[in-house]
Amino acid sequence: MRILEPDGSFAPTPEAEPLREIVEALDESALEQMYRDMAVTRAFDQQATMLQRQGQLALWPPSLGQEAAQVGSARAARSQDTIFPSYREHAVARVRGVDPVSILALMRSATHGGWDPTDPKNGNTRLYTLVLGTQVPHATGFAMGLNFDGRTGSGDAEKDEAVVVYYGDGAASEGDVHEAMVFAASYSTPELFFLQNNQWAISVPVATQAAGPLANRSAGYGIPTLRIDGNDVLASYAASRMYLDEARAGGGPRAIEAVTYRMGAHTTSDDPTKYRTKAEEESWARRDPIARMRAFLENRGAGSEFFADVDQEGEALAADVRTRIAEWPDPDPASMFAHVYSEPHALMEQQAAWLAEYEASFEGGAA
Amino acid sequence: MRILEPDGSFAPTPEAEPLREIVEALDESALEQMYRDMAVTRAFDQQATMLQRQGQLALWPPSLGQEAAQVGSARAARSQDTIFPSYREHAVARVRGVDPVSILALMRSATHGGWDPTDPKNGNTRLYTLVLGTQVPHATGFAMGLNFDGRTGSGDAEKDEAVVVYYGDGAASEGDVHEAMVFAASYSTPELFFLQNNQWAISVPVATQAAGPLANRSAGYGIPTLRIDGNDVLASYAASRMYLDEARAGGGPRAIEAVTYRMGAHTTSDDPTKYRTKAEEESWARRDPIARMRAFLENRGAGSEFFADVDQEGEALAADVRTRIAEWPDPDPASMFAHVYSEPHALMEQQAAWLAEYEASFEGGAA
Amino acid sequence: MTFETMPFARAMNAGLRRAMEENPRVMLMGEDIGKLGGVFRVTEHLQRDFGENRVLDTPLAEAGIVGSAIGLAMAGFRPVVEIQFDGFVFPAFDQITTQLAKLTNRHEGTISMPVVIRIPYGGHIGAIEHHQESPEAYFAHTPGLRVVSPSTPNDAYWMIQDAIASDDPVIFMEPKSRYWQKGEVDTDHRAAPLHASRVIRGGSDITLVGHGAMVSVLLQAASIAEGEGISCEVIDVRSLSPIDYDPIIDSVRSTGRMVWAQEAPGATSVGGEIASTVAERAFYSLEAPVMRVSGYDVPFPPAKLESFYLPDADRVLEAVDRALAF
Amino acid sequence: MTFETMPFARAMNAGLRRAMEENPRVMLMGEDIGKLGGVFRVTEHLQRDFGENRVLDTPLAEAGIVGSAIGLAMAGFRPVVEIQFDGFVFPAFDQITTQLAKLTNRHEGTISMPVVIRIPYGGHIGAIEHHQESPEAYFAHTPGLRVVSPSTPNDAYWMIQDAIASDDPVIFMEPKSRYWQKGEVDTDHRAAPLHASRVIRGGSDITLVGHGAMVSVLLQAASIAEGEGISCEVIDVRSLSPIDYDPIIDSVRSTGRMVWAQEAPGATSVGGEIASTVAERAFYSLEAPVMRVSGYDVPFPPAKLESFYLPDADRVLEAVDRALAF
Ligand SMILES: Cc1ncc(C[n+]2csc(CCOP(=O)(O)OP(=O)(O)O)c2C)c(N)n1
Ligand SMILES: Cc1ncc(C[n+]2csc(CCOP(=O)(O)OP(=O)(O)O)c2C)c(N)n1
Ligand SMILES: [Mg+2]
Ligand SMILES: [Mg+2]
Repeated sequence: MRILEPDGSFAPTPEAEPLREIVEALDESALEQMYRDMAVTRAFDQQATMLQRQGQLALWPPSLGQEAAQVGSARAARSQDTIFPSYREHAVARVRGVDPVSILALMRSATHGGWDPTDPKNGNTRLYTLVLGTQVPHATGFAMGLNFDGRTGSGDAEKDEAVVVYYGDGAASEGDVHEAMVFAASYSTPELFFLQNNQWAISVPVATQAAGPLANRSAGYGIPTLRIDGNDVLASYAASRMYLDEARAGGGPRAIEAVTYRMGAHTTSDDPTKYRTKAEEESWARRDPIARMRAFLENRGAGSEFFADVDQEGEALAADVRTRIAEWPDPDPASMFAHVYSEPHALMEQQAAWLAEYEASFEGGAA
Repeated sequence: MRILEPDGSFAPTPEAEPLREIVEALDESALEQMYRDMAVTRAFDQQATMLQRQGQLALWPPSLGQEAAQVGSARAARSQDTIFPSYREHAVARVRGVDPVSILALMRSATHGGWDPTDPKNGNTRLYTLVLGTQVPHATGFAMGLNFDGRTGSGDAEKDEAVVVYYGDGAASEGDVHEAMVFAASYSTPELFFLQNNQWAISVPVATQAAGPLANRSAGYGIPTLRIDGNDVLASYAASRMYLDEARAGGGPRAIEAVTYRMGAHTTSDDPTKYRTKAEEESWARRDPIARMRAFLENRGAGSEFFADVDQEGEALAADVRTRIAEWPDPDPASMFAHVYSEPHALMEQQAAWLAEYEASFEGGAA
Repeated sequence: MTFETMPFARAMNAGLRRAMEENPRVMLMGEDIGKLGGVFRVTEHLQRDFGENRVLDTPLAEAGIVGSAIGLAMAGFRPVVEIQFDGFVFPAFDQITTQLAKLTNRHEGTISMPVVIRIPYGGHIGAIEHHQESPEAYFAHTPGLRVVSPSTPNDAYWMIQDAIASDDPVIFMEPKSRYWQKGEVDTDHRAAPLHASRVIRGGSDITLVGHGAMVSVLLQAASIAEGEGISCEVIDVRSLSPIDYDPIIDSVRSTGRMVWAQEAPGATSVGGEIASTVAERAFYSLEAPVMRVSGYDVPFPPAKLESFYLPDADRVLEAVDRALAF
Repeated sequence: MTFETMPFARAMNAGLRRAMEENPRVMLMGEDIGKLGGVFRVTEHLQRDFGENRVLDTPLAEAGIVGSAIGLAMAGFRPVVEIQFDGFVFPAFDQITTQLAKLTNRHEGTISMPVVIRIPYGGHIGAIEHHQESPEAYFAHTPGLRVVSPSTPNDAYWMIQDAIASDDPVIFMEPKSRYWQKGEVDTDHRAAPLHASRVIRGGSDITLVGHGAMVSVLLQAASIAEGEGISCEVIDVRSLSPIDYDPIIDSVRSTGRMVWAQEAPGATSVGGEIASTVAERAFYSLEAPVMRVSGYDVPFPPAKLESFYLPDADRVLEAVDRALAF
């Protein structure tokens, strides 16, 4: 399913026809916002890669190339929706309100979290999850809770809540994803399974994970599934919007396979030349999601001031996070013990006290 | 897909047409053998339930009602094939050559195994597995090994090996089953996934495990799947035969969902009146797989001597296992330590020696 | 005061019922816990009385159960999960160790994880493989979890309520062989705190410590020993993470000797933790090493051998003799 | 004699290569171990040289990897599985504990389970969550598994070959922070047996014991202590299941004091097992309790705090001081 051709021309494929209305309801500023989201996130992402090279981060997993899949789905989610990301959804997090520097702090390994998902300013964005697939049953359980609490399914799209969960083509092989789909189908959850098939799980091609389209798998559970051009932000938006609204209306879970490409390395520790060809990378470079949306907007008459403004926002964000992450304080050693439990715990108190005393013994030169 | 109507009349459904040839190749003695397998297993099974009531067994999971699914698939497997059962495949085990008393020994908890799957007399039947779904990736790995060793895919059906793995509608929800299918599709294994959907996982109906037919799930991995009447031994035989031969010829994995019914309790510890209706049980009693095959054979002219002979074989087997299990020796305490490792292990030697000495200290009254 | 005599499983059921009555966010999840009331009938009638949204017969997938319980906790529920038997908790192990145990920490305290995982555990019921194990060590080693085990109906009744009231994940180990054992339940007065260990029999020569089904074995050993003129103090440790050491150390300081008993295999287990900590904290009081009695380092054997595998009063007394002879 | 100096990871690679050359049934499985050669390059070039049927880039599913490795072992192969990082072994935990560890026993010895599970483990590499853990206690508690950890390139080279040659499942813990550390490998003479602990530095005042990355920390502590006139004996325990106690007990009998160090959290861990067993077997020789130094009982912290979490020479020396002052 595609709405924009790689060259930016508006040419919905036949399967996209039912979604035309959703796309046509987008006004110029909404369309421009999606471009802005993608381009600014890319500037941030490239800055982050540089920061890792400079030793500011332990590691960086770029979102490069996946901006359309992410921004479309994130803009499709309504403010009351809850997002369960994996670890590469930088565009999603930013769109939902998470301060991007928090993601840097996480990848600096200055924190295991980064933001407070219960603080409304973070747009109900749950934390990144590093153990592949584990967030998927969490999303399903959360969505079950929406059902039990009657926070969904009333028919009022402005209020009914739904859940979006992100995972990758590699993670799709994990048993947790399967069990989450079993539960979702069984409890008819208001939930969108959003799979970014970026062709690679580190060095392993998607062909190793699946003989046919991954979309067939979710369909096998009775979960209606669309396979979309994941580099088309409008396709991602429209499909996500439709499915999320169906799910929130009580229709049960939905799934999207967004076919996209990890244009960069898996992370800054990775060297893709070991396992994939330049030709493949170049062929996908021609399908760059940002160039596509830019061409579309240009065709519609967006001017160079707009693009210059976006570039400037990107640079400003990059500069801002660069400064802030360089000043990022190391956590207090005592924080190791602070939140292991919510309630008092004898060992935590003992060990925190021991460490404090031990550290103090070095001050003033005594060992 | 069905070949025999519940009343025993031969009436292949349209999907069964391609399998007609396989069925028609069966001569009278092969058909009678299938009936015999089912009926004798049922006699054994009912004896086992009684033995449990008499305190001879810790527990008994009856195969009652599932004989057609089991016998058809077991007879379809060729002698060189390897079988990975779950824990209710008594008919399969018997057909493959496992001495039924071994199953009783397992359910007596006198052993965790019961037979030696590497002894040819057991027809390559692997041990029962109690942790649901865990045997499924074992089967896939074994089948991968057949590929690597060139023991399959040559085109010679008499020699090429394949694998059958059994699991239930409840177990199908476990992540292991999903991961096994991912691997099977990826490595194109010569493997038949044989799902007995007996409608219940203890007290939980299959509707809780799946919104639609379970057959759709395996299909979602690109694994060709048939949904068959599991109470029709000819359907089970023909579908399994075709799929196994396709798999052994290099066609990759295949799956069958055999729709059947657990006519009895989950195990002798269970009380189905708590969760299902008499009406449901009665409706399935009318689809009893053994009655169906009996009617079919009677229509073809099988005489009462044949059925009497089968009944007698059943009674003889029941009497035989009753005697042998009552005399079953308790295992030697030292056996606890004997096979934890294949190679010498310091703790095993120490602890076995300690126990022997400790036990000896009670002999002669000294404590 | 309201005393009622009831079996352990009924006390569990009453405790669950009371927790559900007092807090509408409490919900139960598991395999066969609804219509059937659980294979041990611990949740009997709770689905009938609280409905299908509060007592869930889930699909058969333990990682899915614990994973969705985590999501439900994020949505403000207090899920109580039943694992059908000890040997079937392992498919959920990843969700328990990498998620449930760590989520509060990962969130830097902005959320809590009030999930209880009930595990019927241990031997003595003559069952087949995977149905008689004692996996507590895996959880006691995992930071972020709390691990407790009641040994009496009264503790069962109160500890399950305290576990549900805790904002932290609690692994709740139920000694399944005691489900049918009757005892008095005082429904008016809370039992000792969830993580308190308790001296349940006074004595002066040696301290016997254990949890769950071992507690009655220790009491039995103590009364046999009494006949031989040996006075045993018995402690029910009740909580395996954290462990309340003070009553144990106090006791050992006075008796100078200790025996620990558990059903689980000995290697790298709770026994080693307790023995080494007691050795550290009561070094000068110990007149003999802490003796550990445990299952052997083998898979739980076929039930026909369980009487050889499981520590009984004789095995405990053998260790008592060794400690006294030291 | 052929001595070659190489980093630990290269020694692993050479050991794997030799095992594959010597036995055509040896095969490798894991995520990214083929074309990429593993995220730590331990399997570099092995797929190129042995082909895709002997070095498998598997789908991303740890239970599937271990589960299919079990099936391959049943088909006569000797699979060596790589788990990409310590924190990602838990999805395979059920297959490891309920299947791999028990299958030989369940089969009453009619089959063996020659599967090696390689786990790069431990901290010191400044990585993000789940990438720096030390999960050895879970495996050391599980009957049916063997658990070993080399600390030098020479041990890495030989122990991996011995693990592969073993007919039992071996959990092979690789201290990932040492992958780049160079050392001499003697490719002609086998190292000490797979399960032998080894005195690697003689001393008379106190015994320091540990494994993996801790070994060089202990050596560093020993040499600092020497400057202060304290003579430390250092033992690399090498195997955590079974544990070769004799050299440790011998040493403690002569020094009277012992410090154990590990990166894993302390509660219910290998440290407790070793400390309590040493206390039992060397009761009269111990002049102080066995001191245990470990990670705290918290999830492995953000890397910016790992220097506070991980035992270093100072923490070991603090424990030495406490032991000597006792
Ligand atoms: C359970 C688990 N196993 C292994 C890893 C190591 N790992 C991190 S990312 C990755 C590849 C993930 O691929 P995919 O799901 O396609 O997501 P992508 O990185 O392409 O966004 C692997 C193997 C992990 N994080 N968790
Ligand atoms: C991992 C695991 N969880 C739970 C159980 C307990 N249990 C044994 S059989 C069973 C139901 C299985 O249903 P199904 O797979 O449909 O097989 P059936 O009994 O119907 O043949 C359950 C829950 C188990 N054996 N293993
Ligand atoms: Mg990917
Ligand atoms: Mg079933």
